Amino acid sequence: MIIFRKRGGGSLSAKKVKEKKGLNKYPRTLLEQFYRTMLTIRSFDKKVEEKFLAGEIPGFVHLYIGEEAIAAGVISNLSREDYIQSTHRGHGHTIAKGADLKRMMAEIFGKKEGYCKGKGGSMHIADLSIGMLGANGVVGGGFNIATGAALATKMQGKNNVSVVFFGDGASNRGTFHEAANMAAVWDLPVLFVCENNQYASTTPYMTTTSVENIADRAAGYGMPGVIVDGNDIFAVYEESQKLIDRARRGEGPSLLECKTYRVKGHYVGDPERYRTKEEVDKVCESNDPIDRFECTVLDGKLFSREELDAIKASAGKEVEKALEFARNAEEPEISELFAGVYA
Amino acid sequence: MIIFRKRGGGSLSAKKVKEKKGLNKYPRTLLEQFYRTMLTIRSFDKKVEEKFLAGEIPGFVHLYIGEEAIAAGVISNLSREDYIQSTHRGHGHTIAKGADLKRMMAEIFGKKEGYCKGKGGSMHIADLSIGMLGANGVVGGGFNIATGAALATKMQGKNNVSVVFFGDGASNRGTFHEAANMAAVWDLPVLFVCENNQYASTTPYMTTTSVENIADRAAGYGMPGVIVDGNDIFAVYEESQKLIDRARRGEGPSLLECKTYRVKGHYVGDPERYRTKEEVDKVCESNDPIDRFECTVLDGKLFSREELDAIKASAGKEVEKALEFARNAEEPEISELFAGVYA
Amino acid sequence: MREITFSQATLEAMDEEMTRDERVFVMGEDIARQGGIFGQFKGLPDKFGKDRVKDTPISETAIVGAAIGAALTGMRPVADMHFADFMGVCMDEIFNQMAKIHYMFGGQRSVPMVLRAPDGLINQAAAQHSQSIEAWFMHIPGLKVVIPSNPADAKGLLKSAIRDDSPVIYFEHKALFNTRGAVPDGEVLSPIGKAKVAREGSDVTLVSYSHCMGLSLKAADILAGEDVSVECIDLRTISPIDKETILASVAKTTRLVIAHEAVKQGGVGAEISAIVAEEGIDFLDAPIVRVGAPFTPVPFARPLEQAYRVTPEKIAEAIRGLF
Amino acid sequence: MREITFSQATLEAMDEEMTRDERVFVMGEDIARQGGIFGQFKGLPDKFGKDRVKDTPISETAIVGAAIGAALTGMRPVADMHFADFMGVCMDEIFNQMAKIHYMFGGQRSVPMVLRAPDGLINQAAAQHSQSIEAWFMHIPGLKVVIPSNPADAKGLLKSAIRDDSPVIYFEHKALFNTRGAVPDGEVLSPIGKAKVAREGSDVTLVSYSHCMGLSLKAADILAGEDVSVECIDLRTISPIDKETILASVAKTTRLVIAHEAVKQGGVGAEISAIVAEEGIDFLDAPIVRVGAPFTPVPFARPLEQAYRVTPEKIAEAIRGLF
Ligand SMILES: Cc1ncc(C[n+]2csc(CCOP(=O)(O)OP(=O)(O)O)c2C)c(N)n1
Ligand SMILES: Cc1ncc(C[n+]2csc(CCOP(=O)(O)OP(=O)(O)O)c2C)c(N)n1
Ligand SMILES: [Mg+2]
Ligand SMILES: [Mg+2]
Repeated sequence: MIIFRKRGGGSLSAKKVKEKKGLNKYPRTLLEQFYRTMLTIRSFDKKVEEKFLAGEIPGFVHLYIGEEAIAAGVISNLSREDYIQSTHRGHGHTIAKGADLKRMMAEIFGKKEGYCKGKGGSMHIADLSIGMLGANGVVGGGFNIATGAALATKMQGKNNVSVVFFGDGASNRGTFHEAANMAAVWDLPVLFVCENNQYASTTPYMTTTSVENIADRAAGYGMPGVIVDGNDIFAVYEESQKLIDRARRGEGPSLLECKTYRVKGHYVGDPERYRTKEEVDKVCESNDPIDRFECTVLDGKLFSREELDAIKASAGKEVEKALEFARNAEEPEISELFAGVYA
Repeated sequence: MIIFRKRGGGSLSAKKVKEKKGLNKYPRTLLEQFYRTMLTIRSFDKKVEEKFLAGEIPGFVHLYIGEEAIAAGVISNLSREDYIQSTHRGHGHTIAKGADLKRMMAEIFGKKEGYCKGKGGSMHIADLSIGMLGANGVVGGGFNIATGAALATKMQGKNNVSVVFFGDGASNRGTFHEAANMAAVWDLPVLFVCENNQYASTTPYMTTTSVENIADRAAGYGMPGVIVDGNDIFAVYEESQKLIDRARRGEGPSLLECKTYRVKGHYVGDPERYRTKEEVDKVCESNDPIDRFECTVLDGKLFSREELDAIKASAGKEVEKALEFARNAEEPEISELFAGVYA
Repeated sequence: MREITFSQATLEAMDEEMTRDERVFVMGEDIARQGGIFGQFKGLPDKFGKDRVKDTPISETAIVGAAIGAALTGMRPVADMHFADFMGVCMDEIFNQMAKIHYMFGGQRSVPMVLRAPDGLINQAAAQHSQSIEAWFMHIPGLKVVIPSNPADAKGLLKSAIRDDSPVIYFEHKALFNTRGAVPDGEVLSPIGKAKVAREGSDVTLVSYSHCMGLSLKAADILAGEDVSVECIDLRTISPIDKETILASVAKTTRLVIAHEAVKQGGVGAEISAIVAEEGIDFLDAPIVRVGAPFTPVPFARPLEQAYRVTPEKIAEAIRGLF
Repeated sequence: MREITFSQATLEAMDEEMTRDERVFVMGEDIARQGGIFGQFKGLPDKFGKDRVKDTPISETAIVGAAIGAALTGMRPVADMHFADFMGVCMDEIFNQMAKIHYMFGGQRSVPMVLRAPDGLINQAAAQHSQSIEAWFMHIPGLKVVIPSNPADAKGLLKSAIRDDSPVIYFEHKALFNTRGAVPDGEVLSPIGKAKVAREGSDVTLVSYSHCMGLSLKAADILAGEDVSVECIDLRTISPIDKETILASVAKTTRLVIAHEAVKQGGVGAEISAIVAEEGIDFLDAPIVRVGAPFTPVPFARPLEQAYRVTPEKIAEAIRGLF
């Protein structure tokens, strides 16, 4: 088990808290964005879980709950023209990139108004119009796609970046190696973001991975490898910002390893026989990224409880609306089955 | 271009030379083996080149000329029960492991008496009876096979090792990553030997590879990575011995990068438009592994010129015999085409 | 006879073969700690130890490559592919190494290993988790490819595959794992390379395999009510193919339909059809009809997936068209 | 008309398309410094710069994956596979990503890219460097698969492939690169999805493609001397298949033979045969015969490779058997 940084205690003065965390440099709108994004992801995935368990959602669904600080922190550094490449656990990245919750939920429900007209489902949501290159049902299937987007960016003379999210498990795929080497040797603007949530499905990270930190692998490609507390959105934001800026300056790719923990089962419905409830509970209680954010901004007196609650309520409402939309949306017509095999 | 170690000059006394190179610890039989193996490889591949150019040998042929110290040095540490996994450039490894020159040459000629009954050719020679698991036409195709042999060894309670040779180019295949991680996480007795001959076919190493040294990648798997002058058989022998012994003790895999240079074209017939003749000549003149061995043992007065010449002559004679055998051998019958699809 | 699930049948096969031969071991992703996605490895780690039931990294080239290396050096590995959809990751290992080593090295050493590949449609799993790609492997010399449709053959073919000295790919349909069927007590060995007449009939031959076999039997039931007597053949092995059984049946019935879940174009059905068009065309009183999926990736939404699927009704309809 | 080699024809296609559209670029192993193994990229780096003609690491998943990513974001990549034999390495990228993205994402974005794959027998290159694996790709919805037999179509199909918005696999037979043929000056665009009647005849339809097409034409010559009139169809595209041209020809000739270099079992020939057995069986006066390689890996030794090969004589012999 990794040791997470302790969250700032309530004993410091608000001024001290702000200084310690360097909060002064954060515009209020950005802090609000952090919070709103994390909460939207959280309530979206809670709703998805609920509706999956109620039998309304089919297929395979993987929740991002507990890892919100990573997507929200990293993607806050990106513009619409930057690219992200996601995974099977993709709702969080997609929401953070600014996707429409209604079309996401409709897709998860398999409806015609969904992002993929109901043909993709949870594991295949994409929104090319906002640079979201797609979730991916193949673990490690996205590394090289991200590299290619960065290559295009470079050839087109733009200064956008391409961020690829991947799990600890995915780091053992050969595609990681090939993409990292190519990105490095061609100095491509790629940020490899490892969400090390300690598990690949049933398998604890250290039983399948030959290094302590995935970030230690970066040196083998001549790129920087940075480790960050993935449940501290401030740390994630700041470290990823440095690496993204570096990429934009044409200095090539880098790897950011975010240490986190998968508090939910691998997929909704996972019997989780491979770990104890105590192990999970400990993290939930002490290290929730949203709790930690709340403590920090409350301690720093940047937001009041009421203000936070209002944001929370509004995020929840958006998710409710998305759910309503998805439920009421129509199923695709059968003719859609045959459409779109070729462009 | 890498800088090779200079060879010992003739100005030192024989005693000094022996001390400096640590030659005292080498039994004469081992030195003779070094020399004989390197020479056999050299004259075998020269003969193959000659006969290929004369139109007697078909297919694709890749020569090991100039890299003999690696196969000879590493494999001198192995027993018949240890495994090696080779590449498309496999004659050197195969000879060093003790294969029958006649059956090798016959295979290269496509004859019935060849190792593979003429069905494999140069790129597919194997001798399972001596632990030679096969050349491989797929670059990077052998990493995982070697890992599997090491796994078997471990499960069978033996203390054998599995050595996989691979090129600088092959180091960028995803299979390297997957094999290295698996070998390391399971502590398998594998030695990864990179023959960094500066080129992958037409492509200079540094234009496709994101690190200075392949050995730098070892740390990403938590394994030792050692660099050695691949044209110095003493250095190769000693460094590989340490890593092989380590593997035998159950301490897991490691990576040895041997810096060398491909003095011949990628394959026989390569027009070599991607480099200058001067570049090649410089290495041939100053850094030939056989020349360097000769200088050292002559300087150290361990062998006389006449003794060396006698060994050379006898190696040459073996190759001549192999050639005669191959030429006179029969072609396979057509029925052989259909045999052996299933075991 | 006792009835057990398909999943239990495979588990018994593993258990018996691992007990019989200590060179047999199994590796794959997520098989040891939770017993496999379909419970198909449950209890094996406790009985045989984590050394013989190995959880691997997510490294399909390493799983298959290492199995090849171990098979070459005295072991008899079973490698689990998690989902058949991921076989593309290790396709080079499968077709350039595993399939060819025995032949290419002149028969020096065999590669006795089994690749287990759960395939097919289940649960709206969508484009990357629902595929049936068995046809690729029938086009690769050196591989044997088996594909059981029921618990008895699931057990019998897995046991035979483990004992075979050639590499065998064992497709097991995800939707079959929970189905039940009669399995004899004791040693069950189904022959590799032999199809089975699953139901005798006289008017038309219906060739199928895997999950689609059950649908074919249902189609035969439907048609029995319409006075069409369908002879159902369960291929069981798709490479090498058992031509004799198929040709003998068509000689009797004079009509042939082939049904499988995979997309029709370039599927196993094409080969069966071509064999009969080449060696038994004179038996035929009707066109040879194939029923398979349309030429699209597998869609997610329920109505689309439903429309994509082969059903007993679609098979029955194809057969009706022959009369 | 001027005659150029197949290799030059592909070079002209690249040159013209790269000139026409600056989004087109090409990457692969060993293509820039020496112009490709078959000279098929010679001069392009000088004309278009190393940025648009990129030498890559030996990383097939990166080559294809990066091409997909670039295609999704506004480029039109051509990726070179060196030898088709290495497509197993990036099979996952090909079938799970490249082929499916357009459909699976609901048509949001296309993946306009071309995979160039030199395939087939040449020079006793043995089991891992001689393969014809096109049949796998006709079983993958979402891909177009073209496979020219002569310089004119080599140019025309490559240009059409580069302009197509769907991913296209372009198989180019290694033994064809040095062959010469007439190629019109100026713009040459061969339609994807259209077969061509390469020689008219009345007694039997002979369907082929790629290198085997030339052998088929030779077989037709041989048979012309025996008063058998062979209609030769060059498929050119194997997915989507041009059924109409084949069925129309069989309707006229009443006999069908299919010849390809790939192993017969599970090959493209099976699909062609099955289409006709399904939709045109009444046209037939004889069995449908397929000529292909035996079910073995490609052997190295000359006499074995020779025996393995499809030849004009073998094709002619198969046709004689129909009368
Ligand atoms: C190539 C491939 N192999 C196996 C799987 C099955 N699978 C899906 S998710 C998963 C675990 C992924 O773990 P990790 O990369 O750590 O991501 P996490 O689920 O923890 O976010 C596995 C093995 C797959 N989808 N693709
Ligand atoms: C997977 C794969 N990709 C490409 C090739 C073509 N190829 C054969 S040898 C070679 C270069 C290999 O370079 P390296 O690994 O450095 O070995 P060297 O030839 O220098 O010994 C290439 C690209 C291949 N055989 N296999
Ligand atoms: Mg994980
Ligand atoms: Mg090299």
